[in-house]
Amino acid sequence: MPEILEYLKRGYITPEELFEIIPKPSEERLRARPVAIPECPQEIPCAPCREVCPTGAISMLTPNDIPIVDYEKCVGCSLCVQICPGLAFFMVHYVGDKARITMPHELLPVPKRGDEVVLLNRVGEPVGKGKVTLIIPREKSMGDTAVVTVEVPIELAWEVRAIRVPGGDDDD
Amino acid sequence: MTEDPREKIIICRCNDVTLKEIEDLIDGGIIDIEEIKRLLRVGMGPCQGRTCLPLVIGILARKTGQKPDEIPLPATRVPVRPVMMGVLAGEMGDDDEE
Amino acid sequence: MPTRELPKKSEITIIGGGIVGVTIAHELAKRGEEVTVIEKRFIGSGSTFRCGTGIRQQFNDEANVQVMKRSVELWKKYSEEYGFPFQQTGYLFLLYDDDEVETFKRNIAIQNKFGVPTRLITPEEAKEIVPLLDISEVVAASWNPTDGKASPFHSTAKFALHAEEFGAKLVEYTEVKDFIIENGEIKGLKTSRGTIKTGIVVNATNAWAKLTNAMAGIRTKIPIEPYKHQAVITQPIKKGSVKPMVISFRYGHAYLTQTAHGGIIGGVGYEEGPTYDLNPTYEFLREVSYYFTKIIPALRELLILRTWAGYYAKTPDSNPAIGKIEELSDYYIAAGFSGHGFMMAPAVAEMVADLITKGRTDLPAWWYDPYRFERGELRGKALQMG
Amino acid sequence: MRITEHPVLQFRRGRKVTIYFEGQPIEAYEGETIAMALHAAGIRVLSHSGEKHRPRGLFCAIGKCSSCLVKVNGIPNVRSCITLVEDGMRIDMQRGKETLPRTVKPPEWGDAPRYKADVVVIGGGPAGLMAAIHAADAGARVILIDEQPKLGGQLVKQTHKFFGKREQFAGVRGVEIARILTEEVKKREKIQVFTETSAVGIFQDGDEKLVVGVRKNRELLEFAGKTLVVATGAMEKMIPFENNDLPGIYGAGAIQTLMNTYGVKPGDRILIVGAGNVGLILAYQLIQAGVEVKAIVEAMPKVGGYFVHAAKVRRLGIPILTRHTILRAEGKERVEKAVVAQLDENWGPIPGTEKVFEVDTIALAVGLRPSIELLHQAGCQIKYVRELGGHVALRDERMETTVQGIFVAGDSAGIEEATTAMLEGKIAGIAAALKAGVASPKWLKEIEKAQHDLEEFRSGPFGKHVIEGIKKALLPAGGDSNA
Repeated sequence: MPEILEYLKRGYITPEELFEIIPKPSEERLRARPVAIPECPQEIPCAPCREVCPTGAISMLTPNDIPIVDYEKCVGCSLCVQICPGLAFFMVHYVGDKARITMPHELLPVPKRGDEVVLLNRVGEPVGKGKVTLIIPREKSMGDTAVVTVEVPIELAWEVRAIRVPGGDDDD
Repeated sequence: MTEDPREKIIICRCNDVTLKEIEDLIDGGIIDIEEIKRLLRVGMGPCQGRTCLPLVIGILARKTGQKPDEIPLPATRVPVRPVMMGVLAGEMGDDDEE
Repeated sequence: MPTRELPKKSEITIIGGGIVGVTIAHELAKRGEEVTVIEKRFIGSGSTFRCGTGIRQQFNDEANVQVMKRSVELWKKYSEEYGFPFQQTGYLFLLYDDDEVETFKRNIAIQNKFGVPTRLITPEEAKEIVPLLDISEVVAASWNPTDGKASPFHSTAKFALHAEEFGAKLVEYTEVKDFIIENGEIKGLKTSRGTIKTGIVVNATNAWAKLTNAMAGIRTKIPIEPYKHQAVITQPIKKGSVKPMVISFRYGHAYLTQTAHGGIIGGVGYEEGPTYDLNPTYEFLREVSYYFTKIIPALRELLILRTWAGYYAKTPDSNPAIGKIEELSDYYIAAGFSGHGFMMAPAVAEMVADLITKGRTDLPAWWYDPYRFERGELRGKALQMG
Repeated sequence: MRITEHPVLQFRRGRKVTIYFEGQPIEAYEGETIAMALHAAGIRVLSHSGEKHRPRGLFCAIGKCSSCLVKVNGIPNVRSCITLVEDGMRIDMQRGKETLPRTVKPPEWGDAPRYKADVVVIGGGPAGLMAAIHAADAGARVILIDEQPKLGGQLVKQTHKFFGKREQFAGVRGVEIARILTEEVKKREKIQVFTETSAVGIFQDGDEKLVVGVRKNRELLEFAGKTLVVATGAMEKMIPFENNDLPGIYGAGAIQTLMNTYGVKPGDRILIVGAGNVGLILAYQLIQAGVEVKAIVEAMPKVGGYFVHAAKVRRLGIPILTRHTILRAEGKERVEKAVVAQLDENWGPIPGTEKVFEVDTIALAVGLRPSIELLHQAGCQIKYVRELGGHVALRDERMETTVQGIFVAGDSAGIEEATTAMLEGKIAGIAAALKAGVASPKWLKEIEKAQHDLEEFRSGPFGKHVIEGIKKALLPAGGDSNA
C-alpha cells in the first residue's frame, strides 16, 4: 500500500507541505498586489477556477489536474476565491507589517467592513484578532459565496484560514 | 452471566434481529441467506430488507470467508414499497371520505 | 443438523426435502429403516416454505376427509411431542347463497360421517369467531374448529431434526442428476456430490415430479404440472385478529389467516401454468387486495409487505399421485399435491411408509393411485383453495 | 428547534397548525411531515419495537426504513417521516402490533388511470431530471415520477457548490442546480411530472413497460412507456454497533432532510461517523445550521472524501479522528453519549483508547449503496461490485440493462457524484428515446459527447476506482441496443 499522505490523515495541510506541491510566491510578489493561493493538493475533477480566471493565470491540463497559479499573471481579482467549490482558494497580500488574507465565508453572521474578528488557523484554533478590510457579499460574488478580507499580523499570513465573527452562534 | 454486546447490536430494526442471533445461526451451520431470512425473519419487515440484507451479506461473508459477490441477493418482489391493500384494490385516495 | 455429506449407500432414498420427503423419512426412520433424503437446496426451500400454512379436514370426498383426519391427529401428536406451533384455530368457509350452502351441507355430511365435527353456522356466529369480517352478504358458514395451521419453517425443521435422531440422513445442497438402473432395477443415484447406492427411491419432488419421473425413465402417464400460485403477507397486526383460516369462494377463492408473527397471509385463485416462472404479478396484487378487503374491509388500511409465488403441483383432479410405479423396482411417487402437500404430509408419510414396509396401508391410498390418469379414472375434483 | 436564519437557505413555512402527540398539542406548519414537526418539538421516541420493546425514532426520513411508524387518527403503521401534518391530527406512539378498526366499508374495485409516454423516468434527482430533459429534447414524450413533493432528489438538501466543469454546473450549489433543472423540466411540455408518487413495480405489458405507481400513498396509477429509465438513487448504509437503533442516530441524509429541507435542527451536539464526502459535507452543513459538531470519526487511516472538504471543516475546529470507530451509543430513550475507540491494524478496537462524547445526535455517513430494488424486481441482472457501492444492474455503454428497454442512471447505477449522475442521465435519456424509436440518429453525437465528458471527469484518482467498478458491471458492446 502506498504511503498515506500526512495531510490526508489530518484533514489539513501545513504551509511546508503546500509549498512542496506549489511554489511559494516571492516576497516581492506578495507585496505587489494580492495573489491567489490554491490549497488544493489533490487531483479531483474540478475546473471552475481555471474557467473563471480572466487572465488565464491558472493552468490545469485536465479538470483532474491540480491548479497551478502563474503568480505573475494573477491580478488578484478574487474570482477564483469566489467560485471555488472546495473553498480552497485564498489570496494573500503583504502590506507593511500586516498581511491581508482573502477567504471564502459561508457562515452567519457575515461581518461588516471594519469589524474585528477572531482569526482561526487551519485547525480552528484562535490565533489572534484581525480587522475586516473588505467584504464581497454573497449577492455580488461570482460563486454565491461571500468573500472576506482580514488584516492579520504578517507572521500569521500562512496560518489564518478562517474567521469567527462575534455575535455568531459559537461566540465565546 | 455477562451480557453479550452483540445482543444490543440491531441488524434488522423491523423485526428486532440482533447480530448475536444471526451469528449464532451461522455458527450453527445455517449459511444460506434465504434460510437465515426465514428462520429469523430478518429482512421480512416493512423496510423489505433494504437496510439489513446488505449487513447480513457482510456478516455471512466475514464469517464464512465467502466473497460478497458469491452470496446471492434475495429476490425483490412487488410491491417494492409497502402499499395499502385498499389502494391496490383501486380505491382512490382523494374522493375517499374519512 | 442436515448435512452435505452424501452417504455411500442407503436402502431407501427420497428425492426432495420438502415437508413430504422429510415426513416420509421421519416415518421410515422411526420404523427402523435406513433412509436418506436428497435435497437440491435446503430443507423446505422448494414449495413448503412458500405455503399458506393451512391444515384442514373440510374436503368433499371420503378419502381426503379420512386422510386429513389422520393427518390432523398426527399434526397434533407431533406438535406436542416435538414442540412446534400447530394451532387448531379452525377453518371458516363463508357461504353466500343457497347453492353454496347445499354443496357444503353435503360436504359436512361426509366430514361428520368420519367424525370431523364441521357444522353450519350463522353469519353472526362467524362474526363472533372473526369480528373483523364483513357478513353483510354472508348467508351461512361452514365451521370446523379442529382444522388448523402450523408454521412451515418450524414444523419442517422439527420433523427433520427428529428424523435424523431416528437415523435418517438429510443431505442438503445436493441435486440428483440421474438414476442408475440395471434390468429395470434401481441400483443407485448419481448426484452433484457423487453416487449413492440405493434400492428404493421415493419421488417426493412435487413440482419437479415429472422431471424426476423422466430421469427414472418412467413411461406411465402421471400428469403433474407446476402452476404458479401466489401469496401475500401484510404488516403484522395484533395477535388473534384473524384466528381461523377464512375462505371465500365467492371472492376469488380467497383464503387468509394470521401468522404467528401477526401478518395476514393468504392467496386467491389466480393461477398460471404450467410454468416454472415464480415472478409475482400485478394482476395478483390487485385481485388479492380486492378480494381480501371484501372479506375483511379493515384490511384496506394494512400495508402489503411482500408477495411471492410457489408451485401448486397440479394433477387433472387436484388429487396427488401416491403409490408404487411397477415398471421400475422399487420406485414410489408421492407428488402432485395440488396445494395440499403441507397439510397432508404426516398422513402421506404414514401411507408411503406402510406401502414400502408392509406393501399395504389402512389409509385409502387407492384414491391416489398413480395409474388412474392412464386408466382415465379421474377422481372427483378435490376441494382446492386458492 | 426550527432554524430561522441560515447562510444559504431560506425556509418558507406554511400556515401554522396544531397537531396532538399523545394528547399534547404541538405546533406545526403545513407542508411539514409529522416526524419533522415532532422532532422540532423535541420528540425523539416514536414507538417501541414489537419484539424487544426498544425505543425507536426517525432514521432514514425518506419513508424507507419504517423506524418511525406511528398511529395517526387511529390508523396504525403510518410512516411519520413522509406523511404531512394536518390541523388537528391525532398522533399516538405505536406500542407493538396494533388492532385494526372494526367498522370500515370495503373499498370498491376501481381501474387505475393509465398514463402513456415514450419514455418513463423513475426518479427526479440529478440523473432522472437530465434523462427526462434530454429524452424530451430528443423527441420523446416523457413521464417523470418521483416520491418527494419536490423534484431534485438529494440536490435539494445540498448547500455546497458542485465540482466539475462550469457547463456541468461546477461552482453552483446543489439546491440551485435542483431549481435550474426543475425549471428546465417545467419548460418542456413533453414532460409530464408526477411527484409524491412511488413506483412499486415494473412489469412487461405487451410491447410496453408498465410502471405501477402509488401517489400520496393512497392512489394507484399506471404508467406505460416504450422504454424506461430507472434513476432511483441510493440508500444509506447502516453499521453494526451497540444500541445502533437508539433514537437520535440518524443517517446523514435524514439529517440533511431535517435541517436543509425542513429547517429543523437535528440536535445540539453531534458526532459524525464517516469522513467520506457525505460525512465531511454534512459536518459543514451542520455548522451552517448552528449545530455543534464534536468530531468526525473514520475507520480508515485517512480522509476518504475530498481533501478540500476536510480542510473546510478542520479550520472551523472540528477534529477528524481517523483510524477510529464508534463502539456504542448510550442513553435510555435517546442518544446521550457516543463511545469511540481507536482501531488496530486488524480493525479491532484498542482497549484503553475509548473516548466518550456527550452528544444528543449521532450521524451515520458510512456510505451509500445503489437503490436497485425496482431493477432487481424487473428482472435485470444484478451483480455485487464493491467499487460501485454494492449491488448494481449490469448495463452497456448506453446504460441499458439486461432487460431490453430498461435503462439505469445515476447512483442507482453505482455510487458516484451528482455530476456523473447528470451525465449518465443524459446518456440514458437519449438512449431511451432512441430505443423508443422517436429520436433521430443525430442524437448519437450527444451521447458520445456525454461519454467523453464522463471519461474526462473520471480521469483522476477518484475516478479510477469507479472505472474499475464500471468495468465489472459493463456488458460487452454490440448488444442490440443500437436501435
